[in-house]
Amino acid sequence: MVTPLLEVADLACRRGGRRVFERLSFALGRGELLALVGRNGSGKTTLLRALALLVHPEAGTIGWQGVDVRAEPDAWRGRLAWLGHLEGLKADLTVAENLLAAERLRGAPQAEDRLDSALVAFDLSSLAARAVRTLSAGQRRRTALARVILAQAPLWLLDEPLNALDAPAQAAFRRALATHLASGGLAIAATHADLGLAGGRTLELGIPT
Amino acid sequence: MVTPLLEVADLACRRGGRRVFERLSFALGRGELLALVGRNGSGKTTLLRALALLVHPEAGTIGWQGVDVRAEPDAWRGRLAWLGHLEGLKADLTVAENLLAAERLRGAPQAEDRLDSALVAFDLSSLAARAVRTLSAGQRRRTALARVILAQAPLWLLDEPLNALDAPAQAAFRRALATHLASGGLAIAATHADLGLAGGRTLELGIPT
Amino acid sequence: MADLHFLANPARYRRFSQRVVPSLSIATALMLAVGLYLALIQSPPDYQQGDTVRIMFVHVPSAWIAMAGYGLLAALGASLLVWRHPLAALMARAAAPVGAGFCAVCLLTGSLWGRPMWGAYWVWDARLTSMLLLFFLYLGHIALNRAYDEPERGDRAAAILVLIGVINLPIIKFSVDWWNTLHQPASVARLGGPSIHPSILLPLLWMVATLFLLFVLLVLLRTDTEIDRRRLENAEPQA
Amino acid sequence: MSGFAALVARDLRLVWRRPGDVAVVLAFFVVATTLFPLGIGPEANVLARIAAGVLWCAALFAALLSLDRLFAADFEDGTLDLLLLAPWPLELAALAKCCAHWIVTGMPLAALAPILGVAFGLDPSVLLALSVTLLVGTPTLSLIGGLAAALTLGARKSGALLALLALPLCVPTLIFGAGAVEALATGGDFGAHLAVLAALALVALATMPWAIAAALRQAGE
Amino acid sequence: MSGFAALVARDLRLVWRRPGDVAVVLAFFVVATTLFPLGIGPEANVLARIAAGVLWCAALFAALLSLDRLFAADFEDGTLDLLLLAPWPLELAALAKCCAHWIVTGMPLAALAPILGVAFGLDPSVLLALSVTLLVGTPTLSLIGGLAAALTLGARKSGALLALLALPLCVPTLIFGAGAVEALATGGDFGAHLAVLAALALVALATMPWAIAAALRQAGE
Ligand code: HEM
Ligand SMILES: Nc1ncnc2c1ncn2[C@@H]1O[C@H](COP(=O)(O)OP(=O)(O)OP(=O)(O)O)[C@@H](O)[C@H]1O
Ligand SMILES: Nc1ncnc2c1ncn2[C@@H]1O[C@H](COP(=O)(O)OP(=O)(O)OP(=O)(O)O)[C@@H](O)[C@H]1O
Ligand SMILES: [Mg+2]
Ligand SMILES: [Mg+2]
Repeated sequence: MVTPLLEVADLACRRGGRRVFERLSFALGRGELLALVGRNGSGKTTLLRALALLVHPEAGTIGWQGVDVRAEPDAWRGRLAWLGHLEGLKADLTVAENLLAAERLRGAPQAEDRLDSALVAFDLSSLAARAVRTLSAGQRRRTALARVILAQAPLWLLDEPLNALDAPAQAAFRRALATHLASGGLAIAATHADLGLAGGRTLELGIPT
Repeated sequence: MVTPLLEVADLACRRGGRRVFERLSFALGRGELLALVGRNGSGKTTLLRALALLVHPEAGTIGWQGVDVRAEPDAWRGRLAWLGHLEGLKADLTVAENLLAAERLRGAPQAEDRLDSALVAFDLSSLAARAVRTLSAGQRRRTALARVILAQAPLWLLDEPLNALDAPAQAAFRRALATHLASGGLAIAATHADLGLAGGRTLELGIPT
Repeated sequence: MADLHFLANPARYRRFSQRVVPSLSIATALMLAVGLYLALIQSPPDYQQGDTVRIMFVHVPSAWIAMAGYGLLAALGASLLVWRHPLAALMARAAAPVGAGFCAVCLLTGSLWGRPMWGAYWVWDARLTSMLLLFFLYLGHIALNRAYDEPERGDRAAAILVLIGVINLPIIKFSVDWWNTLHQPASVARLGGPSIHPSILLPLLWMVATLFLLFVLLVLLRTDTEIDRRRLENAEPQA
Repeated sequence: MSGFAALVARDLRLVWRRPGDVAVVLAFFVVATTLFPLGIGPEANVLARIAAGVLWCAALFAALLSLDRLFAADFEDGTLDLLLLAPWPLELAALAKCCAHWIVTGMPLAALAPILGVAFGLDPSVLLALSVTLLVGTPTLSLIGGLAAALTLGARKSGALLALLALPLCVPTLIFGAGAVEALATGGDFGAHLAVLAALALVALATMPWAIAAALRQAGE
Repeated sequence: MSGFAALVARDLRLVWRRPGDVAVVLAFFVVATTLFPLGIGPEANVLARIAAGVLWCAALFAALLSLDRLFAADFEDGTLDLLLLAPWPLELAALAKCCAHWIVTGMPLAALAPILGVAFGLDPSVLLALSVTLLVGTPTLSLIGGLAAALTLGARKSGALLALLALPLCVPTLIFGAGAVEALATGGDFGAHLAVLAALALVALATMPWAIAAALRQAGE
């Protein structure tokens, strides 16, 4: 048993006056993957957003190495790589520009040298100079995934990462995720499909619809 | 062998100066389903948009009952039910308002009485009065699918209909599609997942990335 | 538009321009030399305006060419939308900045002339104002043309705009005339003035012809560049 | 035709859900016009002289301010596809959108203008005329602006571009709108100006829906 | 701090994608100011009188036209989440966005205004003053407008209402901006007006980033 890095205790969230979940607790250690499953509207996205401090939880704590993450929110955000339902890409910028701009926004100025390997991982090299506006749905999703790799963050928060990906891209994602976990990273992914990684844990969110 | 209603011959399309596909031909008869598969960027969305006359094809013809559909575009549009990558929902309107507005835009004023069954089909009854802004990703997708049923159109054009759906919703979609086909409807769906319907035909689009 | 039908194919256009451009350049250069001599040296200074009258030899042709240029854009836009002529789009892209340039020259020379004549660089005269609005229409066309990632879209959007613009141009001109006459009786020297003396008229007409040739030459050359550029952009990426 | 009504109704309902968007436009109109009396000082004759022009210019800007989202919102959430796929003429849909825009901007502006006119010391009889000219003239602005909005769909950075395209085309309406009010104040022929204004609106009504539909079709590609 | 620079750079790149895009803002400014003579009439003495008001009004309009999408675009495509997740203060991000906006609108406008002033028959000495007031005053417009843009993101009606309140906040800036130019032309105290303008800018600088950040956080919920 690995010692947990991330510890979530008794988390509760409301959206629009309705309680989405409560008394949610789990812990995650190095190299561990947590798959969030549950019906549409069961609160997977809400949980991810709460972990990223984008949604204010009603109750509960989120601890990293034993310290509440809200004590140092900026340091916490620096440890996250985020992929939401929306890709968060600027349609007018090219793929490469989008990736580099996102990295610089995270405060990491030297991303150029790492860019190539992130592009290669998702077979984006030939699209690097294309404006995102002209990409297909799956090509956009792959760009957003490349951004996640590029961030080199210990904790990945992914909302339906397999959406719109073709089979080779899904395989590429699995490889990237396995590498991340093997190097001691953590990942939490909401999904309706099978992530297809052995050894991952699963958290089923309850209250349906 | 059913006599084909929809006949596509030698279709070719370009996007942004690149040819996406050419010499594409297929025919579809009553009760038939065509699954479009292919890598990201292979032109599935482009083909669907060309069929809906949203993209101007470079060459080729689209015939319905032997007549080129571009001769009477309005009549042709009346035969289509569309689901794109984007849901096409107004965030500030409720689920019911969105569905009714879409139906009225199609020129069908009496949709209220059919609304309930469409909502029930995708388990949306309890969400009918919620603003779409407050829905989860899967709940939005289900609303867009309810719109497709409501349209009562002979030909469904669906772009990745299973995206973001949970297992019960995927089953609901399969039921709705089977009903549509059984009643003599046609459907063309781009997908990376398995549509899970026996007897459907598959068209693989070629040029990758 | 018969010429355009003939030239609708970029390759055929290319052969045509390669034949025409060299002789056209030489002709333009020669005519310009003669024109400058006529305008700057041979024609007499005006008894009222002195040597500043020589501004007219550039000013007036620029005004006419700018107006004709917008008409050309409209014709090109129509043939793009109706017949989908690929060359029309490229030529419109090439012609718009040239036309806008002549329009700017007219405005600049006019206001430089206005300073000595009226004591102000700019007055809100009807003709000045409608020329300024024409310049804005040009700017809108150019900006719209370049606002798209896919050049074909920019071409078609600009074509729709220019067709609406050309319907509006007479309406704008008419309303601006009306606007000025209502508000302001002629308090500054009206443009035009007394009928023009032949010693000025000849060089003026000569310069009109010369600058018109220059306009044509520039448009042809820029169309060539646009064809090259479009070919480069459309080149299928390898791999 | 029922599609037309449905589209107008849908757009009005959307505005109703977010009244702030319209309120901002009206607030801009008020702020822009009140700036002039504050800046110029209280000389009544100057103010009355420029009132019609200032109010018309501010109305023109206010109309444009709200226009850039006219089709952009539909474009971004995918509803434009549904419009393009509706089995009735896209020209009607274009007209319906402009119509809804006019109801939520042109009409309130016309209602608000006389109140602001008072601050400029306009005559009561002139106030009504001001309102009438705005009522007749703003549909043209909505239609021209609608074209500019449709043309800039899918283009980069469209706010200022849209205004650049629309403003020169709006000049005749502006001149005759402000001119009509002037004419009334100075004893000119108000009716003739109003007739031209109405003619301009008819020309716009007859041409713009086609141009807008063409622009929307190519944005959908 | 490097994140701040990166954000400014990204926004500038978005605007400078093609150099023409900034030119469009300027062209728009020119067109907008040109409309006032068309509405008001060509009399030189009246025009010189209202020049400062017209130019300031057009500047406000240019700022507003580009501002309402300042955060909305980031909100809709999901980049706002990335901003909220950046490991440095959101206040700085808000400031960076407003800063980028000012660089592409306020600065060019201030540079261009004197040239337009000539067309309105302004005195050369007044031209420089006009430019200075715009340079000092436009940051306030960018900041206040930024708050309005952030407030309208959320679905809450109170947000739209507050945005409505933000617009009148611009009024003092407009009054003192146009007033300063007036003062110089009529022999009033230009320095005092300018000092007030600068004070307004400082107040906005000290308060707005926090308000904007708060508004963005609640939009992200
Ligand atoms: C920025 C200022 C000016 C602009 C925009 C301008 C514009 C024009 C235009 C558009 C024309 C062609 C009119 C037509 O053929 O219908 C023209 C012609 C002419 N302009 Fe100007 N002008 C300006 C200043 C001046 C000044 C200061 C003078 C001298 C007093 C002048 C003298 C003339 C003359 C003599 C003609 C040709 C005669 C005619 O066609 O009526 N212009 N100008
Ligand atoms: N902004 C909001 N305002 C009010 N309610 C919301 C809001 N966002 C989400 N909800 C509601 O909160 C619940 C949880 O939503 P959430 O997006 O977390 O679900 P999810 O598990 O991610 O679903 P999906 O699988 O469809 O993505 C849903 O019932 C949803 O309707
Ligand atoms: N607006 C556009 N401008 C230029 N190129 C485009 C545009 N839209 C799509 N393309 C290109 O056309 C090709 C086909 O795109 P399309 O969206 O049809 O792919 P797809 O099969 O639907 O892919 P996905 O599975 O990712 O949805 C892609 O290579 C894409 O990059
Ligand atoms: Mg979700
Ligand atoms: Mg696709």
